[in-house]
Amino acid sequence: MSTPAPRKTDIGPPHYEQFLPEVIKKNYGKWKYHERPKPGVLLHVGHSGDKLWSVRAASARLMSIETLRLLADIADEFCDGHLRFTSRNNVEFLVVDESKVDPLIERLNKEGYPVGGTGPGITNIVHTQGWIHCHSAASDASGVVKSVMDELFPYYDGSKTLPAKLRIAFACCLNMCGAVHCSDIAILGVHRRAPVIKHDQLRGQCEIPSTVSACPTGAIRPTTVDGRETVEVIEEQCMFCANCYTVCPAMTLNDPVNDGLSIWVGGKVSNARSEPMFSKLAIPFLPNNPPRWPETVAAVKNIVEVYAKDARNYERVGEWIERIGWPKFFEMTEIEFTKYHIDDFKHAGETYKRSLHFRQK
Amino acid sequence: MSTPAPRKTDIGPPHYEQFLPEVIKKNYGKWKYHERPKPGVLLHVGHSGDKLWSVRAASARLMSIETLRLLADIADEFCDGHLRFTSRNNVEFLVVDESKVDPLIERLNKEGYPVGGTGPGITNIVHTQGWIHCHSAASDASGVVKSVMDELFPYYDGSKTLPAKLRIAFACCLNMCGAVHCSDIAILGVHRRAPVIKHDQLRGQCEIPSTVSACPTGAIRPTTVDGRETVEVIEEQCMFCANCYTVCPAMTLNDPVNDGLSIWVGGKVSNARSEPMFSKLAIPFLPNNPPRWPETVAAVKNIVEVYAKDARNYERVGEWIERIGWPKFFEMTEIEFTKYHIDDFKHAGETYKRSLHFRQK
Amino acid sequence: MAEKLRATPLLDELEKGPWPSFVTEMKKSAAKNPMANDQLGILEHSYRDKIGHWKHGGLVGVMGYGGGVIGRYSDLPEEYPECAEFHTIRVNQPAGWFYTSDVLRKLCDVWEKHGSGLTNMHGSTGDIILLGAKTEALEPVFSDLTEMGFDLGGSGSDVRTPSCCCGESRCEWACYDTMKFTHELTQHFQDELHRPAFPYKFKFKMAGCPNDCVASVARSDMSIIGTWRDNIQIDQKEVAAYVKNGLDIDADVTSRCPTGCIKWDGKALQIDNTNCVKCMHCINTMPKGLAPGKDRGATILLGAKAPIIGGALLASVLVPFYDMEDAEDIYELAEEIWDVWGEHGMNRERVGEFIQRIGLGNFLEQIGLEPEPEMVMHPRTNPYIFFELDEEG
Amino acid sequence: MAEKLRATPLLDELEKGPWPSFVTEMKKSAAKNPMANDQLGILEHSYRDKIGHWKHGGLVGVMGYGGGVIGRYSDLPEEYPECAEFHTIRVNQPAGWFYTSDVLRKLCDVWEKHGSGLTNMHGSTGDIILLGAKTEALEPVFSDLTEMGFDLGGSGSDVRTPSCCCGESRCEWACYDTMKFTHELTQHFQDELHRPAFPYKFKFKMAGCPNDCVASVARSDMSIIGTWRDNIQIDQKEVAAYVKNGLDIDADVTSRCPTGCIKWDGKALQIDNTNCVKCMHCINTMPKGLAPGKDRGATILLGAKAPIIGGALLASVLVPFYDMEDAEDIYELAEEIWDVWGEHGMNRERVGEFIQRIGLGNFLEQIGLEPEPEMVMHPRTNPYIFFELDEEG
Ligand code: SRM
Ligand code: SRM
Ligand code: SRM
Ligand code: SRM
Ligand code: SF4
Ligand code: SF4
Ligand code: SF4
Ligand code: SF4
Ligand code: SF4
Ligand code: SF4
Ligand code: SF4
Ligand code: SF4
Repeated sequence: MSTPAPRKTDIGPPHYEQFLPEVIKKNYGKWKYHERPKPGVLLHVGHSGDKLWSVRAASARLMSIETLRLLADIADEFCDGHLRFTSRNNVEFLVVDESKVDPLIERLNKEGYPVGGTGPGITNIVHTQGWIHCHSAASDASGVVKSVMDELFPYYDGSKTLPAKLRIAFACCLNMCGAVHCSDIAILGVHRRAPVIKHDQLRGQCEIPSTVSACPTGAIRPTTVDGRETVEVIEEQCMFCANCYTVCPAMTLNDPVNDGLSIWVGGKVSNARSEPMFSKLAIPFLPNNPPRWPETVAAVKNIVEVYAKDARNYERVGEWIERIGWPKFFEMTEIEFTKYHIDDFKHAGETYKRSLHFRQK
Repeated sequence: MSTPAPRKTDIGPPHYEQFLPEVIKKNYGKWKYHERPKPGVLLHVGHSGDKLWSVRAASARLMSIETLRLLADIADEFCDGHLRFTSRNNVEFLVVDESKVDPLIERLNKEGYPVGGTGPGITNIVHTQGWIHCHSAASDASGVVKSVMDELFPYYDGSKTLPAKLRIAFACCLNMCGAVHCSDIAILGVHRRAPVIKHDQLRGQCEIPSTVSACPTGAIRPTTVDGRETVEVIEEQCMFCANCYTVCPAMTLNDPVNDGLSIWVGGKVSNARSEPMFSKLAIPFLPNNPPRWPETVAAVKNIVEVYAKDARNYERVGEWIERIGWPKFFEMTEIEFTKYHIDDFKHAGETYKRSLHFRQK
Repeated sequence: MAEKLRATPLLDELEKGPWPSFVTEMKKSAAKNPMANDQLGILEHSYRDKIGHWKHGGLVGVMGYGGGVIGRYSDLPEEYPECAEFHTIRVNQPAGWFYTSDVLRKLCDVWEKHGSGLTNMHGSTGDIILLGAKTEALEPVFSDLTEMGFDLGGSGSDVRTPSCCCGESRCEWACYDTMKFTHELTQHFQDELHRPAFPYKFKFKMAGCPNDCVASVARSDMSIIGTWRDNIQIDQKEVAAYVKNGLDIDADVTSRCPTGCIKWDGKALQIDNTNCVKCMHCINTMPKGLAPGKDRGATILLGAKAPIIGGALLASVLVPFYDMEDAEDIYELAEEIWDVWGEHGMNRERVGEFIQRIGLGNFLEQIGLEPEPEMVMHPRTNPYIFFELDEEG
Repeated sequence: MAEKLRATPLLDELEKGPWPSFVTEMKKSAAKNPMANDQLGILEHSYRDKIGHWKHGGLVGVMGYGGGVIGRYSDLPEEYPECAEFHTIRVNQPAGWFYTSDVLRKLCDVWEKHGSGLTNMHGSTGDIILLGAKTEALEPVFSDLTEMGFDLGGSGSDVRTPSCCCGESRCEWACYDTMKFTHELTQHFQDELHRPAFPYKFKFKMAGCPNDCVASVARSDMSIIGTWRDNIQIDQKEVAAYVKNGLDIDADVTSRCPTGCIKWDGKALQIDNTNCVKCMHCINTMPKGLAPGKDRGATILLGAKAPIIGGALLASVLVPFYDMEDAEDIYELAEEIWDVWGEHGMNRERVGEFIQRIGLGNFLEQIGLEPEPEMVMHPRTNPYIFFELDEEG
């Protein structure tokens, strides 16, 4: 019986340096410029003259270790085992030998991890857990993302381009782990039914005062059911935020009929040209229709295509809409404008139009 | 003894038509264009070819009937008795005979009602009652306005011009009857001391619940003094809005030492080029210094002069500042930026800078 | 009767300088009128001790009216007995503030007879302000005024005196007849103007075009601003003449168009009218060359106000385009709004604050208008949608 | 051991199409791993009845750590017993997400041994996500991970795993060394990362330039974005080459500059750098011709977050320019902020909401920074100033 090794804690992540290829160590902080020689490939050139080709491949983000091992093997074959992941969950192979670029691309395409996602077009969708792992999800994440990316694939692999980068994000509930609040196009899972209260569970797992105070609209109040203390929800005051559910698992919002997806447009985070902007509501509700969510896919595609046709070079979706005006956006996309589009939350008044600066019809 | 005439009510204002000169009746709705032949004079030309010269003269707004009679006489002499007042309290004489324009101007100047206020420059200041008539006033209105206009007079009579119209407004308390919230430059009376409560008066004149609920910050609460019910103010929570005073006269805010003026800039109401904008805080406090408020006059003049030097043609103060950026405005005017400039009211967060779009120093 | 003027060493300073002096005005009245003379004294007193000397007004007014008079009492009645009562009378101005010398003189006569002789031409809302009357003078003033065809304006929680820019009477850009509309509206709502019955005040202001010379977008609960739907009228010859005469058309006009929809190619001006947002700038710079289109009407906006107590508001779009030929329908729209606001509005809650509180979407539903994207700067950014319960998916 | 795959007629549809299929990934694992196979089954179940089958997690984790594991239990434990417990382990990624094939394989080995074989590369915050472990496996995974040099990331009310763009390692625009800073920061705050002691979560994200490729301005409580103070570096020859090669420099570059401070006269590019707001656009369009200046540092912004519960926030400027040579001072700044927020923040109140509640001015005072106009879009528009009482005029 061997004695156990002393328990290591708080060691933090491994130092990145050990994973960097030589060319990066040498040119670290001394890159001069980059080019995009072909879709999915970035060429970075150092002041030293050194060159690095980054070949970007698609990923489902949800990956089996089988796949990770495959990627490791490919990296060994083409680039000394050096690869990285991007902030949008693509895989980048870091190649120093130009002659390996095309064979690498071919191999990746063959294995089903197609190359693309650079330049003005659509890259991987930032997304969340959905029915794979989260208790809060109003929809699945991976399935919607896969369905949308299949349809928009030509904008990923470079066979079609767009006026500018178009960033899509997905979040399966209002917590917005996919940070959809600042995306060119965002898909967001929404509940539309007030919490159904599991009174038995509530008694065991929740504090009544903290459940009551979790509700931002004051829709929850203490009550007694069958002579025992619990809470009730005034349905008209519920805006389906699920904050009560986060605090108390007995306040369940999931609902097979009323859950679904909403579509948001015009957000961005870069400072390029315009300041960062929030996404704004385009479509309040589309049904959950697994396995391929055709309504959602069609809605996103429609917006992409209208944008592709009408926007100028380097004009992100939000910049394009600001130029043409929201009325025109709704007209061109044939999306209905409803009372749900009009903000009625805390700073709602700040979104009302307070001038005559609009196009007359 | 004559029988009294039956009491007339709800007759409304007299019909304007009876006061219009012939040339207006004839060209009503059929004006073609206008010119500004000289400072203070507008020439309107009808499709008919008819011409109307409007000669605009200054007024203190506060006018004695002696002066009104004088103006009536002048109108009789030069334009068949036809005159009007403008939305900024200037007087306009409506002249059809071109040869009378110059003599009229001469006469008005002589009588002390100088001609000007048209085109890109400064016109009359919209203002309020101040110590002349209002119980709420944190400063006098007429005295400040007179002092400022004396100093800025060259921008009124056309001896100096500005890049664009510059509209000044004055209000003697936060009620803002002078609608200073959307002016190029605004002067606003402010209190800075929490209400002093006259407990005896309160008992007679005010309801305690409505006094308590008048306070937007919840600074007022019921209490007892000398065994009788009254209210108290938690001073740290008071933002000196005087809403309690409007509701209850015993909550007095007027204070000889702490009342004074604040300066606001960059508002506008026209839709020309940019949308209407609110005025923003430039200087939180300047002392009440009657009879000529030199600090306030100097502060306004400084802003006007910096603007005059730096702005482009047709650029209103707010448009100019938006172009150069607020940091530059504070730098150029040498006004100190303090924590008071940072909004902390309801929508404060909406005014924080949420991007890197600013000039680095 | 000649008065011995109160000594005013501080105020005397304000008789200097080129701008007309209100002190001179006060002295003109004070020379003949004891009330004005005491008012001069009390103002000097304020200048000395840096504080106002007026108290909250009581409930004063004329019989059968709930508004139109602002009561005012001084806190130094012993020292300045003649202005111990110093009420203001708000007199509804004629639309557009046009007068003849005759009618002005008649007004002066009434005011000489009953009051201080001091006026404001005009108050911020638009009224003729007769400044300083004793309580006992109110009925006589009223009776003399109505006799000569004038009536009181608003005060308190009523319709306030509507006002407007001169519009078609003297301006080539007016897109509807502001003065006619204002006069008729005022006549139509006499009862609402004189008898406060709302949660708070309600102001109408009418501007003939987007220049908004009456500041309606900032200062009225209902703001009606003229605009057009079709193409800006261009007289290319006149445009060319402006350029020839030195207008830097690129710097001063085309590059300042908020949507960049106007271009000058050296010879002719081209406007992409579908992208024009009716800002007026190009028209303002070349009044001979350009004019608003011919298909004219107005945008109706709602809810402007000063900051008390939730912060100031600009008005927001309620009806993007309204054909002012059917101007009468606006009465009904206003009444619809008053019904909803009257029923659900809180005391001292302006209509703009009310709309923010209940939400513009709900408000539209209650007054029976369809939501339109022109009403918002942009759709909501937060996901907190009150989906309706009967909408099962 | 080979598994008989759960039948997944609905999910099978998602193996079609060009985009990599997560279903294929799940089947790869499921073929070998019973836990992954049941997970496949439960997901098909969700696809059938359109509802998730996970319950709130309990308090699971590794000894001495308060975060890093998300507990998860299914509500169908009988039908899918192998994934009845299905916890997630958040593993702190190396800065910049760089790996070698070696280290990747080692990670796979650990996960093969103890878990479902499913991962997310990476989670939205930046962690390596190991998806699906039983409670009993947590300690062993942790011990194997630390053995190979990895540690857990954050969860709960702690510092969350910091992340950054690749910065100087692979980008010519990085204005500071994001990866070095991120690594050192992460090491420095190990205790804060592993032992939740804040009112709520606190995220750091580091971007090398205003393009913000890690979305820090939208997704981190403290966002540190590289920028510069001096002139943009211009290589006129390369600029001219872009134009020659077809770049429409007026339409695509100069007319898109937000302040219009860049001009092309047909031969040379002129930039009025005093008016450049560091937006990156011109540099982005001509990477060979332009580069950020040499006097580099970062802007520190505070307070971004998702909408729960007061609405989403973008971060706002806290330090307009910070010289990243003294990067260590940022630790102190962060600690100052945590002290104030820790003492006065409410439970589940992010720092951005906290600042809004107490006011940015007060917050600055408390952490000892001077107010600067760069921190606001514009000064206040409302007159409700809390003048301080000791400031007698
Ligand atoms: C690899 C990556 C950083 C990383 O450390 O992982 C990266 C890398 C580069 N970004 Fe980025 N960006 C990356 C995520 C982002 C994000 C974050 C996001 O999308 O969530 C943004 C902000 C997006 C937004 O505004 O919503 C982002 C906004 C930009 C921009 C600004 C684009 C714009 O016009 O708004 C540029 C400049 C450009 O494209 O010309 C840029 C430019 C670049 C350059 C050209 C920088 C360089 O010189 O190397 C790199 C290649 C861009 C390309 O793909 O065409 N990168 N870039 C990320 C790749 C994600 C992916 O797999 O597709
Ligand atoms: C007489 C008056 C209307 C009335 O019925 O009383 C009036 C009359 C004219 N205005 Fe005005 N405006 C009048 C108050 C206003 C106001 C209201 C205010 O200041 O409170 C505004 C909005 C100001 C703001 O945005 O804050 C106003 C914004 C304009 C504009 C837009 C200017 C801009 O660039 O923003 C124009 C167009 C122009 O000047 O080219 C304009 C243009 C005009 C024209 C040229 C219209 C015309 O064709 O007759 C008139 C002469 C202007 C001049 O004085 O140079 N008028 N004008 C008002 C005169 C006030 C005075 O005594 O000085
Ligand atoms: C006389 C006048 C100022 C002037 O010298 O011109 C005036 C004077 C008073 N206003 Fe005003 N307001 C006057 C136009 C305005 C305007 C401008 C306008 O109408 O275009 C505003 C801003 C626009 C608006 O309506 O919001 C205005 C916003 C206020 C407010 C704040 C209302 C709000 O919702 O924020 C109050 C406070 C209140 O209602 O309790 C107020 C209250 C008052 C009171 C009645 C004081 C009070 O607390 O009860 C003042 C009486 C002074 C006196 O002794 O005569 N006054 N008041 C204006 C009316 C003259 C007229 O009828 O023509
Ligand atoms: C795993 C992950 C999503 C993913 O698939 O990538 C995730 C998953 C969860 N997030 Fe998140 N968040 C994740 C990144 C984010 C992000 C994005 C980011 O960090 O850049 C955000 C938006 C940015 C922000 O922090 O505001 C985010 C905003 C939230 C919120 C809303 C917080 C707010 O203040 O508005 C919650 C709700 C909460 O905290 O109670 C939340 C709560 C949750 C919980 C713990 C569910 C809950 O109610 O307790 C989810 C657990 C899911 C599960 O079963 O694994 N998650 N969450 C991400 C973390 C992976 C990682 O460590 O790398
Ligand atoms: S967005 Fe909501 S449902 Fe999706 S992973 Fe985050 S907390 Fe869970
Ligand atoms: S979902 Fe949100 S609004 Fe509805 S009851 Fe729960 S906490 Fe309240
Ligand atoms: S602004 Fe204030 S002090 Fe001045 S008149 Fe109006 S209510 Fe009175
Ligand atoms: S002045 Fe305003 S904040 Fe102060 S006690 Fe009165 S109502 Fe409250
Ligand atoms: S608002 Fe328009 S129509 Fe009315 S006076 Fe001003 S410019 Fe003329
Ligand atoms: S009115 Fe304004 S928006 Fe329309 S073309 Fe002229 S400048 Fe442009
Ligand atoms: S944020 Fe800037 S420095 Fe970092 S990768 Fe993106 S472009 Fe390069
Ligand atoms: S970085 Fe942006 S702001 Fe600066 S010159 Fe280039 S385009 Fe203009």
